[in-house]
Amino acid sequence: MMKGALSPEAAAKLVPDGASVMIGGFMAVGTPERMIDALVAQGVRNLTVVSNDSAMPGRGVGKLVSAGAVSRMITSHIGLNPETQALMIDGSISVELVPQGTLVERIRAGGMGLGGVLTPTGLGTEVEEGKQVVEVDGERFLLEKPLKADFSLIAAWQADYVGNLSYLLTAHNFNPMMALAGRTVIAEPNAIVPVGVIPPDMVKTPGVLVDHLLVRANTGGQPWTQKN
Amino acid sequence: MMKGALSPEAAAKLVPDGASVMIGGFMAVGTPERMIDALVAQGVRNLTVVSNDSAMPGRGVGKLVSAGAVSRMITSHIGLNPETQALMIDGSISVELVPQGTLVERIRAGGMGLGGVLTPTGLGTEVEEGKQVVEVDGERFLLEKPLKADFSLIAAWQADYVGNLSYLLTAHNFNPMMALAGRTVIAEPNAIVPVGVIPPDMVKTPGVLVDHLLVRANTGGQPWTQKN
Amino acid sequence: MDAKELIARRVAREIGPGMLVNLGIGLPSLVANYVPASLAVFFQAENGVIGLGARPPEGMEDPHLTDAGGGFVSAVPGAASIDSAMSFGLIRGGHLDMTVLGGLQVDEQGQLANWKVPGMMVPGMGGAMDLVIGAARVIVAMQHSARGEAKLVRECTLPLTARRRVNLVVTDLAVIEPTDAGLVLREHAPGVSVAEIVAATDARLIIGDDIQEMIVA
Amino acid sequence: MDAKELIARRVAREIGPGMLVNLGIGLPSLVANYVPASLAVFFQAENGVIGLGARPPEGMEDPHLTDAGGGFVSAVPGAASIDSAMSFGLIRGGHLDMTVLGGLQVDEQGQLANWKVPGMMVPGMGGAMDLVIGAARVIVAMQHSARGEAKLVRECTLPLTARRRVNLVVTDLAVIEPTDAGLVLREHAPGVSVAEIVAATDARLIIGDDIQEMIVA
Repeated sequence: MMKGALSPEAAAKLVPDGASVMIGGFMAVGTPERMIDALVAQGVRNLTVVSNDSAMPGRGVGKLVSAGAVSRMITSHIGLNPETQALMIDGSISVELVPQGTLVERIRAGGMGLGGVLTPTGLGTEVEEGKQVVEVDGERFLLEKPLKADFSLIAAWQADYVGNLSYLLTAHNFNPMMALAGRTVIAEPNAIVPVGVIPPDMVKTPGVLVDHLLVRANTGGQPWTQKN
Repeated sequence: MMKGALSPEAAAKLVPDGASVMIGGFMAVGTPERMIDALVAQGVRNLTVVSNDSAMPGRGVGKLVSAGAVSRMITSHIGLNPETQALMIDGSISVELVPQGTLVERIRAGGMGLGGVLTPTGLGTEVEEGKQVVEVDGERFLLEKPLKADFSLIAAWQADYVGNLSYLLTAHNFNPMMALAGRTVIAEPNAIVPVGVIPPDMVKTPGVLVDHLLVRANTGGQPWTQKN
Repeated sequence: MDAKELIARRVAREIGPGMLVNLGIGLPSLVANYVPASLAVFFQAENGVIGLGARPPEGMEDPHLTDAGGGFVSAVPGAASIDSAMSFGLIRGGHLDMTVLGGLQVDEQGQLANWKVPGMMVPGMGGAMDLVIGAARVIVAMQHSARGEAKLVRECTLPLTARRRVNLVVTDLAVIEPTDAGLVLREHAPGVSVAEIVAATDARLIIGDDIQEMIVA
Repeated sequence: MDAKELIARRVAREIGPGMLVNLGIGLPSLVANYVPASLAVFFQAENGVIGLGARPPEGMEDPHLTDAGGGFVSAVPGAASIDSAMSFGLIRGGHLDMTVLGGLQVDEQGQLANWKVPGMMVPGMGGAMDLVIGAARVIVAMQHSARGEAKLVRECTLPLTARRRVNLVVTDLAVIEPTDAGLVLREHAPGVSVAEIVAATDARLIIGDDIQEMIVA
């Protein structure tokens, strides 16, 4: 199904206060920055953010934190954002810390219809607290629950209007898994190319998973006008 | 680490009678046929084969079945191979039938260090028999155990001498997951290209997972001789 | 029009614009022939492609691009290659809009049996159990009877494919919708009477007032 | 040579040919500087690349190719991009030959604490818990003491990263190997006496007869 591209402002309007949003990126590499800017401009509030980390002030998820848009985070690392740490300590943001490999598997499980993740990671640590332990052939594993969200906001390298996405180098990170686990998936590609241009073997997120694309950055959403 | 390429005969010699082997492919598409021919020629016996299906007589896994090399199969489908069906019914091959989506996740879990798979697939059917059911937030899931094997024999499109692999179209199927779950992984690529030629974003199996490559088919393993 | 074509043409009408659809091998695969290109439907083959197209001209087939039955296919513009983990992740995760599967039996609870006849035929479930669990809509496309035996039964005597109630059953005689109340007869095939359908059915059918004649694509 | 360089150079000697190695951010990342190219080691950054290379020349950095600390890197020939699920699948599944991590405390059981100082510093565990669980060999690279406090302790007072016993601890004073019997002192830094090491260590050390001077790469 062909998908028209939205302006960041129009896409941000889809996201109401109080929504849960998965946001791709690793230290803001592979994060949909224009989408985040539009959410900040809109003044969205009370988001639950699922993301690998809270980046740093002024970049990626850090901009949402600074804007006071986030009330809860499910994340593996906030160490490079002193604002998140301060807001967590004063109680303005509640933070659930999850081991990185567990976090990405929980997202995958949510997106792929699995009941949870059985992992040895976190056994015998604070991460185990309150969780079910499942024994398989005498070995113990933590049962970590699947994660889904109202929205997944992801960054990609190329998109076509079917919604197919490719990713570049370390900008993959959480994006392909989050594309599976958001009820509405909004992708901010670096470029949009005609359908048929991305080779099938380069597509890492099939278009059926993507609901909306953000327009190209460099044309402000205006297609080139044919003059001749 | 650079990997030299083995002849099919040398690679087959690594696989002893009684070994467990995962074999990539779906109805013999994406199956390492030269590797299988060498195993048949070697007269290997008593293999446990993990594969999506048993293909058809004369192709892929079907050649091993016809040769009497297989004593046990873990697979999702044997419907297009009457020989496998006959051997199962007369008791020569024991067959564990596994839903396809469960089979590939069990292999992934084995390769990725997870304790098992929690899936709704098979609940309330024969597949549930003898298995643990785990409840997560009031929903029931079957606990399916991880799978590993002594060898994974996989087919790929391009390889480099680091062992990086790319795949073509529907010849991906089980190969990328099996590359994670074999203690020794032998890949039969369609072509071997110099290191650095496969773009990092096209690599779907990183070379660290691959132990051995099969030589190119068309040179019989002899490198071109430089004459001038 | 023969029975299989009738069934395939009727099922095709269930498919809406832009859907992601998986067609089982055999009869269900015929459905693709009757879905207009204008609907921009994407067909998934669970062996690893989204955007399955028609068989290529002779000599242009490629052994790396087949459907789940091993038949040669093409890839439409916008197609994507996927491995089996992604393929079944899409299926199990609820991203597949519809699957069309063959059936051996469907019972009054709308449960499907289609993978095993104990002692006779044990092909294995392949992807069927995942498809029935995961697809948003499950349509069973089958002959109404086989070798004189009704396939719509009170309770499946063959091993179930899943506990889930399927959404619609399309046969060469009728269209039947499993509901909380039971199997509701919705449509009859051209020239087939309600009495003939009831006679060919072991399961109890709920017969509404507004039974239509099947309209086919 | 300063303390960090000493530690990094000593850790580098643990790395064998063709290994897949993950270096934590901070001190551990320095190790890469002392591993000879002839070893053909592949460095993994858990954010998504196998085959991490040096920082590119100024102006040639690319924002889509960074290490786990966000620093610009390059890709060596034969590099592979991986998403986070594959990255941690490799780690958890036992495909990573070695990880080098910083530490806050290591105790007599060889257990590591490195992700949280309750009430003071809560950066989060990031990938550390998976790395300690999954890597074939875990090496802790840390200063022997911090602000006058010993980091090798009888029992960790800080939250553990994992129950698993790490394989080796390399500090600016010593190389220590956790074993069934306890922490065994294997090497002393140049110019550092065993008595000085013992004095700077809270944990009990098993002192062998054959303690060597650290040899660094």
